[in-house]
Amino acid sequence: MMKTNIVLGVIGADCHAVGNKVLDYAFTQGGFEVINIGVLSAQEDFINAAIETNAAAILVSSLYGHGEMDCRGLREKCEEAGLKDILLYAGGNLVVGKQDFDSVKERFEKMGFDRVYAPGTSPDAGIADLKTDLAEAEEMAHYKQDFKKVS
Amino acid sequence: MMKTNIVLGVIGADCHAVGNKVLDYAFTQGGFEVINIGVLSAQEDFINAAIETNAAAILVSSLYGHGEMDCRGLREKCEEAGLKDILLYAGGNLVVGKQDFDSVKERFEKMGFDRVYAPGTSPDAGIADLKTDLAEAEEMAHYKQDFKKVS
Amino acid sequence: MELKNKKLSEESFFQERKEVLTHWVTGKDVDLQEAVDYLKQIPKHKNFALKMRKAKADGITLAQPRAGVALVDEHIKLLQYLQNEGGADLLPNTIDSYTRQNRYQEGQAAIDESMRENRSMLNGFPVVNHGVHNCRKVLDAVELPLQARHGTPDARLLTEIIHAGGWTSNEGGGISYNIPYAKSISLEKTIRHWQYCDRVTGLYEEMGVEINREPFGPLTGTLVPPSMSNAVAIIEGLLAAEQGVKNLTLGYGQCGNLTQDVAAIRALEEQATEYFKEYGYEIDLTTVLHQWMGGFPADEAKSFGVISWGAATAALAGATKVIVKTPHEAMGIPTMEANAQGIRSTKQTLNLLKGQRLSISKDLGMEKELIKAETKCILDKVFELGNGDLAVGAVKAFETGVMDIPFAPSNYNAGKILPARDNNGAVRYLEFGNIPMNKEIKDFNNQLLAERAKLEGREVSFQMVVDDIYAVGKGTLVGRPEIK
Amino acid sequence: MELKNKKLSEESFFQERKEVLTHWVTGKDVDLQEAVDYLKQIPKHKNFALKMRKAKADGITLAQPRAGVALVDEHIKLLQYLQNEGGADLLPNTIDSYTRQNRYQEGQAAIDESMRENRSMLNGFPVVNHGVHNCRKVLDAVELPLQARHGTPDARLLTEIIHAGGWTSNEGGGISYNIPYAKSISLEKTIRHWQYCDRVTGLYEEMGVEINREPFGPLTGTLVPPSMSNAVAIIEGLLAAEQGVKNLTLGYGQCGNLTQDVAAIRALEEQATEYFKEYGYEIDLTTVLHQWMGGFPADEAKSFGVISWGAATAALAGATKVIVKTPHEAMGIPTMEANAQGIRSTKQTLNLLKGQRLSISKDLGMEKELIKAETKCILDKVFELGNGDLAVGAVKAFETGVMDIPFAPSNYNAGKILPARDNNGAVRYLEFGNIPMNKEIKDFNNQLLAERAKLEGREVSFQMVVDDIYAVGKGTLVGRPEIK
Repeated sequence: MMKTNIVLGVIGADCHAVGNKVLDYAFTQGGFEVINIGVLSAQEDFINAAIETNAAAILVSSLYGHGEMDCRGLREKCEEAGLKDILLYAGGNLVVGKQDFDSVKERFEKMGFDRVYAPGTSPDAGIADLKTDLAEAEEMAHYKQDFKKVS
Repeated sequence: MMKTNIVLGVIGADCHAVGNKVLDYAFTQGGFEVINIGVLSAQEDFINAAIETNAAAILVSSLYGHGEMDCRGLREKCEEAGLKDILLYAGGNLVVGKQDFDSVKERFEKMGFDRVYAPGTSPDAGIADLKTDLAEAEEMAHYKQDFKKVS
Repeated sequence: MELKNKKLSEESFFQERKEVLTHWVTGKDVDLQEAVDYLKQIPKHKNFALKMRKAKADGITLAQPRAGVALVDEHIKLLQYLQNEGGADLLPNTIDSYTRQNRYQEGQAAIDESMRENRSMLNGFPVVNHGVHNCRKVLDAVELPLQARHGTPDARLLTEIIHAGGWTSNEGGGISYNIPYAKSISLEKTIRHWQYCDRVTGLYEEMGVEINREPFGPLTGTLVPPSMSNAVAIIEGLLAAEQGVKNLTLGYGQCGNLTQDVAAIRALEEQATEYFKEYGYEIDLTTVLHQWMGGFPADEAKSFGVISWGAATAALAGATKVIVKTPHEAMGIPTMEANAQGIRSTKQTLNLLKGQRLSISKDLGMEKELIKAETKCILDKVFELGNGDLAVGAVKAFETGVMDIPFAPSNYNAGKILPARDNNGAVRYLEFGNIPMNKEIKDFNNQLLAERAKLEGREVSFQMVVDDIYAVGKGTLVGRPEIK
Repeated sequence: MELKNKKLSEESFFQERKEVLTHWVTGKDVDLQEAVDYLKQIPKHKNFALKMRKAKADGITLAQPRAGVALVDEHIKLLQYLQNEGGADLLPNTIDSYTRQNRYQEGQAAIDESMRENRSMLNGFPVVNHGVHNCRKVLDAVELPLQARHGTPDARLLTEIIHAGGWTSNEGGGISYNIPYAKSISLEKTIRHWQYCDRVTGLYEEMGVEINREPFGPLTGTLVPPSMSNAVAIIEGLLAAEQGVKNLTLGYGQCGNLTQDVAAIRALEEQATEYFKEYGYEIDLTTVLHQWMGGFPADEAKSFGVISWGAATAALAGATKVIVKTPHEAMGIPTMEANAQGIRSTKQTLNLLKGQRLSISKDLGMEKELIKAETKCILDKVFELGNGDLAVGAVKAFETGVMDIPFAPSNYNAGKILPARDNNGAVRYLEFGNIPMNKEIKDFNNQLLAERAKLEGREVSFQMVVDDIYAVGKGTLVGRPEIK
């Protein structure tokens, strides 16, 4: 079976590389083909890499507190670039200061992210979620196809 | 001038001796004649010592949290024993647990204590207060005497 | 009866026991054989002696808090919290001060008032009032070994009740629970009482139940020179061993200078081992370091600094156990949340330092030899005073000021010695009183304090001692004069 | 222009300077002579270089937090709080990430949004946007020396502004603010940029104003073997000295094993001194230890344990300064209250340990010699690659992987080496990549890691490294496999 491609990177002016290297290792071990665009990556870098590799998901990390500003509009730009239904995950220290995580999560979900992770989440949680989400997406795709056949 | 006698001790089943020894040293240095009845002292021990030495004040320490129970009724027993107007001071960790000091102070003042000290108060504060209180008491005594002469 | 360091005879012990069990109504529930059967079936992980032995073998340091409240259910809630939220390795039952003075009637009144007022009016768990079945109830409710920590000169009934109740460790000793905790009880009496307590432990050992015993190391907890507390610990260890105690934890209260603290713990372990060997006792020996027992800063963040440094010292010394303080220390008895915080910061430090030990250096070696030499000066004289009998010697040593604990409340303590810190914060003898140190040792102590006095531009005096007592609470180790 | 480790000529410096000051509108307010006059009249107690020198002479360790927010008045409030409530000895101005990338336009947008939203949308103080007069406003509002702490590959304009603004210390360096902070900026470029920054400092020195410079010691802050970070620190120190820097603080990030950390700080100070002497530079050298830079526990009590242990390590090592973490570390940027708590627990620990040093032992001596030998292997090769020119050598060393920093984001870093902890928690080389260590050193590192692998019953692998990265956050130093 061909491996699923996913794009991994640290967004904005953020240069935290340690977690990025660990996520790369963990998702590769988890069975994914990781396209790691590294730190200091613009929204366009994520989108271009996803188009080039026909990726099923974009995993955005942000550790330095500017994540909220850096991630705004990413979903819309994906849509414009034709990346419909691509999974968007975000995780790390997404905002400046100690804020209630639930409200941070809500803000990111409103911005179009499918999954939002608190600081300190194990990579395993993300891997499990990604497998679930991809299976669901596939099922949905089959269902749509079946529906076409019938109709 | 003769030194003023004061009675010093740790009340109840309390055996904390370090502060007692430091207070003894400090009040002696401060110019008082300290009658130190030591730790594990009953209310009666304080009163007997005060009567025997014609003391102007009783300084009660309690470090172990049972002070509230141990000090109840001390003022009344002093009155019964004829120690009218004797100054009563209390200080230390007077109650079990972290409680608002203002409410502790209020409870002890209601019990008839003239001064109540929070944990960590310097002996110097007590010495200064005692000098003020004794001067006031003396003035009041003069005033009463003068009043007698006039009337 | 004449005091002697000799195992109590079966006859005299059981005769005394009959009377002891009548001291309070709960005494009648103690049945030795039933207790042994009960103790034999409690799970191994709840046995204090086994857990201490294993920790030593594994080279790790266990963390134990202090805690106790008036009512059983509240006490259980507290211990469960410290176990689950604090991550404690061992649990205490701190006993209230009325029980420590055998004032069970007053304890009962306070229990009743605690129920009415719905807050603990006691500074600990009144275990004699609660009795055997409540001890067992507490043990059933937790998954860790239990110890009684108190300060009771006459702990005979308490000892009977806690062990029958499944608590497998008891803190105390004839000297360490008298001189710092009592005013007018003779040492002869308390040493005799603690022979009884140790004999109870010995009996359990002989009947196949391991029980841990821990003499109280820090004494008055205030600037006690290590050689004096080590001398007490070794004497109490030997007295306990004679009564049949097999699993022993000797303690020391952190003074604050790393080299001295590590030297003290290691000197204690090595020297005690030598004495046990010399007198033919086979002992499972472990050590405990008490985090700083003196005044604490009122600020919680600063308190965490003091607590963590105590944890680091215990780990670097290689102590088997550390007794944990809390960020509420300056305010008196802590909330259970603050208590758990103290354990968590301690455990984090212990885990970071797992396997790390302070390596032997010239300084450390010298300090260790100094402590041993000072301790030996004291112990030699104690044996001499007792004509070879340690119990008699100890009583006479306190009478003559050969042993003397600074800031102790007891009338049976000479109170002639004074301690103070040197420029590095190590605790030295400022006044030797009647302690029989040799000239070399005296000169060395004097020299170090003279150096400090010179640096501070003042005379060596009691003010220096007072400044040292309050120094840690104000943020430093050495109490320097304020610069005006 | 060709890169060379040679003091920039006056002509080329001032030509470059003209252009640098146009990078953002606030550049026009920098007037060197006016700045020198201003700096000469600021009170001595606000000069960073003087305070560091005095601390070293007094044998004490100073505490400095990290802190910075978007708006000037809020930033002042924050610094005043850390000064008054935290008791900081030195104050930082942590610069935001847009400024670090010279993205002043985005910084301006975030300042505007911060004003509208009334919360800081930046992770630091955007000093270039705020300009010289706001730097002075900050200095006027506090009573401590100020430093800029950032991570800016091209910090030329920033350096001009902060020093003219009265901040008397600047963190950074051509390697340490590139490899861990940039992705695709060549080392040649950043070394050249930092020669400019160092030359600015040198000019001030020549005009009679002392300025402190601090290369960034911890690099990626994650399992960096001490010899690699010491090699970077010594190279940056030598490069700075060539440009006229006189007051230098070399840094190191705590790894967690006490022996290794103390050895690293002492090896750094001793070896740097030797190199400065060899190359004829007279330097006022001081050291800084960064409290644990890796993952923190989420729990605040546990974090205090980590923080205090860092403080203790700095004191025992004899570092001149310690950079302080906060109990909010795991959650990102701390509140000012949490920041002050971190300082207070640090200061309490430093005060308790004042004057206490880790004594030299066999272990400590060996570890120090090992670090020096490893560092020398690296530096010898760097000089060789540059034909004696350190700037050229450094660029070639990173090209060839002779120097290589674990977990760095830069494309100019080989990324071939891997670190892991040995059984005592000391950081060792698991993969050497192209680092030119001699066989003895390689064998020793391999042996220590093989011992760990054996104890854990697994192979030496990247999983071991991952486990070590997350270990402290989970409460331990060494990332042992979970027992199933």
